Amino acid sequence: MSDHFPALIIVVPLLSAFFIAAAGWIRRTLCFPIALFAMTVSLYSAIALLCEVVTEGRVIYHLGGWSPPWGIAYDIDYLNGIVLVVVAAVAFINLFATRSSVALEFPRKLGPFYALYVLFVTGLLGIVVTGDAFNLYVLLEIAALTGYALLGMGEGRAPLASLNYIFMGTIGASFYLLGIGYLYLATGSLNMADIATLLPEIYHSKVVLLAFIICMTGLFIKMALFPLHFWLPDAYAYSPSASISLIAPLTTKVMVYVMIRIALTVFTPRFSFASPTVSASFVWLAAIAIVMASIMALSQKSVKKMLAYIIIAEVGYMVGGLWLGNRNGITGAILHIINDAAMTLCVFLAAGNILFKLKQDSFDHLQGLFRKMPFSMAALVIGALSIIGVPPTCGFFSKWYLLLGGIDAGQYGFVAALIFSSLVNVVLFFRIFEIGFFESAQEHHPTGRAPIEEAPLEMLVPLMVVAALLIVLGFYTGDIVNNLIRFALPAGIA
Amino acid sequence: MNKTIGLITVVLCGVMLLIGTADFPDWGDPQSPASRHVSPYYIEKSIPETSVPNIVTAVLADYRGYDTMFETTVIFTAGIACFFLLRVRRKEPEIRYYRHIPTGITLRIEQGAKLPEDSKVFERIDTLYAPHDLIIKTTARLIIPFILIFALYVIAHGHHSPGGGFQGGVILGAAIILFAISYDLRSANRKLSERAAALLSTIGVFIYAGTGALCLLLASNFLDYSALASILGVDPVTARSHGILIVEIGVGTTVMAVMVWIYYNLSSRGRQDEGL
Amino acid sequence: MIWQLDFIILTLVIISGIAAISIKDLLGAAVLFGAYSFMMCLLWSIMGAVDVAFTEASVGAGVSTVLFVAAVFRTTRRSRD
Amino acid sequence: MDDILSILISKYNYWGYIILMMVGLYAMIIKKNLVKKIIGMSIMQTAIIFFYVSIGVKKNATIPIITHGHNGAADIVRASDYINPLPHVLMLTAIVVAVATLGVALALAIKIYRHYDTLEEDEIHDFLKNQAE
Repeated sequence: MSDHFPALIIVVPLLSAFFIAAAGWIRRTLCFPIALFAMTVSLYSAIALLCEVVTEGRVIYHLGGWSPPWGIAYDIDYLNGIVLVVVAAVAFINLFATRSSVALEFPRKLGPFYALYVLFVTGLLGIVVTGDAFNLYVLLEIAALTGYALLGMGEGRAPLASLNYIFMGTIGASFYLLGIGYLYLATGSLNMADIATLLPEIYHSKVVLLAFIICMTGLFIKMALFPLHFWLPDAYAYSPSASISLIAPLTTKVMVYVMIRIALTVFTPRFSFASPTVSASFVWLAAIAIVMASIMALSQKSVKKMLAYIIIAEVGYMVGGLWLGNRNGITGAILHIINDAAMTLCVFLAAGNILFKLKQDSFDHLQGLFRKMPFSMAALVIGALSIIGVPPTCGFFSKWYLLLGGIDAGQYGFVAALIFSSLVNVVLFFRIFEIGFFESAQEHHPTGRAPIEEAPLEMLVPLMVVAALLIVLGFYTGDIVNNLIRFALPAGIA
Repeated sequence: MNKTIGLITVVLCGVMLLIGTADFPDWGDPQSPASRHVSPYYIEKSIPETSVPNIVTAVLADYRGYDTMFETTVIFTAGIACFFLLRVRRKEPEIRYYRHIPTGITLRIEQGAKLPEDSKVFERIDTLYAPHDLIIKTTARLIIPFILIFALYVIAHGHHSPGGGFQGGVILGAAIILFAISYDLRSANRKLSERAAALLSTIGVFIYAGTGALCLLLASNFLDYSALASILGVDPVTARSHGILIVEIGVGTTVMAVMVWIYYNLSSRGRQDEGL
Repeated sequence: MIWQLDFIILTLVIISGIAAISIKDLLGAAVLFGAYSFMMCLLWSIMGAVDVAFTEASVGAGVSTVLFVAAVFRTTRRSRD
Repeated sequence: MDDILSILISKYNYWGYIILMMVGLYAMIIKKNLVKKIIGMSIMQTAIIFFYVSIGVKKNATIPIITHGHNGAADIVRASDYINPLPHVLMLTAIVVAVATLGVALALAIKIYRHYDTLEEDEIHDFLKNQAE
């Protein structure tokens, strides 16, 4: 069975999603255990797969027994292996952490919720694992559709925000599909590795250049890079907290992975970084994104919306890191995928705990929270320190690599943007801490009901695990970079 | 202001795409890369390898069957998403009225009282009750059986002619939607309840993924239908052909059920009482 | 395949597409969208993509239109642009 | 004159797809009515499908269904006789994705209407502004 880990990682969650959907109509209490089983198996196979990649090198799995380029193949190297483990681990931890809030928010719709949850994770895992450009589009749409539904279930403005997300997401996915169409027109193939071998002969063609531009535009919309970001803050801020802590850490990060994959594997560094002006303009775009998103985060008055703008700034980090085009920059970008997934999960889970007890997250209502919810707030502090980039936490190290990459490439604008955003993050989070720590506490719940207390244990334990993980990841950064990320970089990068 | 920016974006996109067409191969050129590299293999090998004359079906359900599995999953996801977003449950009203059709007597049923059996003798009447039009009702009754047969033909004959699980499933679903439009949502709900539609959509997509998983259990790769040869008792090539038929049936079931399910939810705003 | 015929249908497709987004009545827009899909399906069957044309005829011109009509019926026909 | 005509014949399909794509994008970006935006989204997706189908066209070739069935397996099937089937396969999937997105989008539109009693985006924004005050 060990040969089939690549298939298991997708098939088990997929089949489980069907069982969950059926269980929602028959026996609702079964939904959570089945989802748990699915996430456990995919996490286990993801780790096993990464080990296999480390010991034996690239893993290729032919679906349907057809060899590529005629059939669809999975193609797993270090880069996918790492992202797979990240996705599976976040989904696994989040499943525990959100159990109570799911039961609270969707008591009658547990079946559909968990089915969508598992399908969303399946879609993301599929995006990461596949080696076929068109297959990636189909899975992109699965992840997107489930995302629309999960985000659209919130109160008030959520459906409108989610509909705007549908429009932008569809434009993004359609552009990606169009780009793949241009590549197919030029090469006649859909398999990523095959396209990469066919492309060098026709690098001069306008079709290839256009394919590159269209693909990147589509992915920039999907990952919410600054001028194309406007769907994200509303969609994330009004969503139910049970779904946001799954979607926020994963969606943008997986899209960044797709960008890295398209830029490095399909087009190869020789094409992507051929023109210094193009790379430099992407880096500048990223720098502007970081600065603008940080400034906009300053003007927000609720925790979730502020975090949404921080996510947009973080996307700028990773895009900039990739287009620096040197070893340190790309290492930083890949390391930041791991770290950012972990720290976004941490802060959103903490925000979810606050919302679970407080029912709202505007800054005015956070007074005295450190005394009332010491553990959740402690986790928020660790997450915040990591986002700011304070040393033993992991956020520092990826930022360090990005800074080194920026200096190597001579992109001082990007370096300045990184430092600026760290300073803004300090201001952002210390404002929350100030309100939470120093301002006098209200004795009762704002609406006058039960006094606020710490979130239930089953929400706290996963949060604590994630917070600890932030520090552990920081300590093991050297190992991760030297044993995994070093091999994920393609040859020929300075 | 916004309008100008939007217009400029749109025109820029158009101009960019237009410039790209200069390097396109001529339209319909048999020597273009798209027609030379991968596709000739499908055209030449689909009969010897899968014994399916319709190349599109062969590629769809076998060579790229993994895509199609997720295509079915997309549809399934859409069904669940519509349900998840829209469905609201309302309590049954306190007082309900039923008419006994042969005598025309109206019965008033109060909360907790025993309902008349769900038979043809009684008819529920309430404010949502919509009288059916005789002409439309009769026409629909005449047409629907033919549509259903055609849909089954499309699913079953996908190997040899255009069509297959997806198209057939949509036509099946359209037949039930036609029934729901010409009668009303409640009558359609009696023929295919929401719960049945939901379970059928799950079953269909499970048939597809389960066939793939069965191949996995038979020590082949996922979705490698030739592994089914030992179960079906035929040679591997015919097994592929049969495997395609099995998954097409799965696709058809899911698509039919989901189309009906989405229609139920959209046309009644998720209340499942009053249709179009 | 006859390119003149192809060209005429393509023009019709574009016209019905533009009409669908510019008409003020949403029910009319839904029906015009159905017409657009059907013209598109004709175009594809001329190009030899019979399976795609079949799917578009049943999905685009059939079920999509029904879903649009259902949604418009359950919301409003009014549109200001 | 003949040159222009031949360029026209060899490229007009691609121009057609660009026009449709622009129509769809225009509706999605500029129109305020949500159902109009959804129609624009569908038009844009169809435009891309149209582009893919255009890639698959081959002159002097027939539809991709092999005519001689099982018993004629000995006959040689020449790739140049049949239209490229791969884009068709991809586009079947894309049509399905389009209708799935359409369903979810319409469901959200109905949910919005249930909440705000309008489908015009600017009216919803006015409503929200009034509510905030």
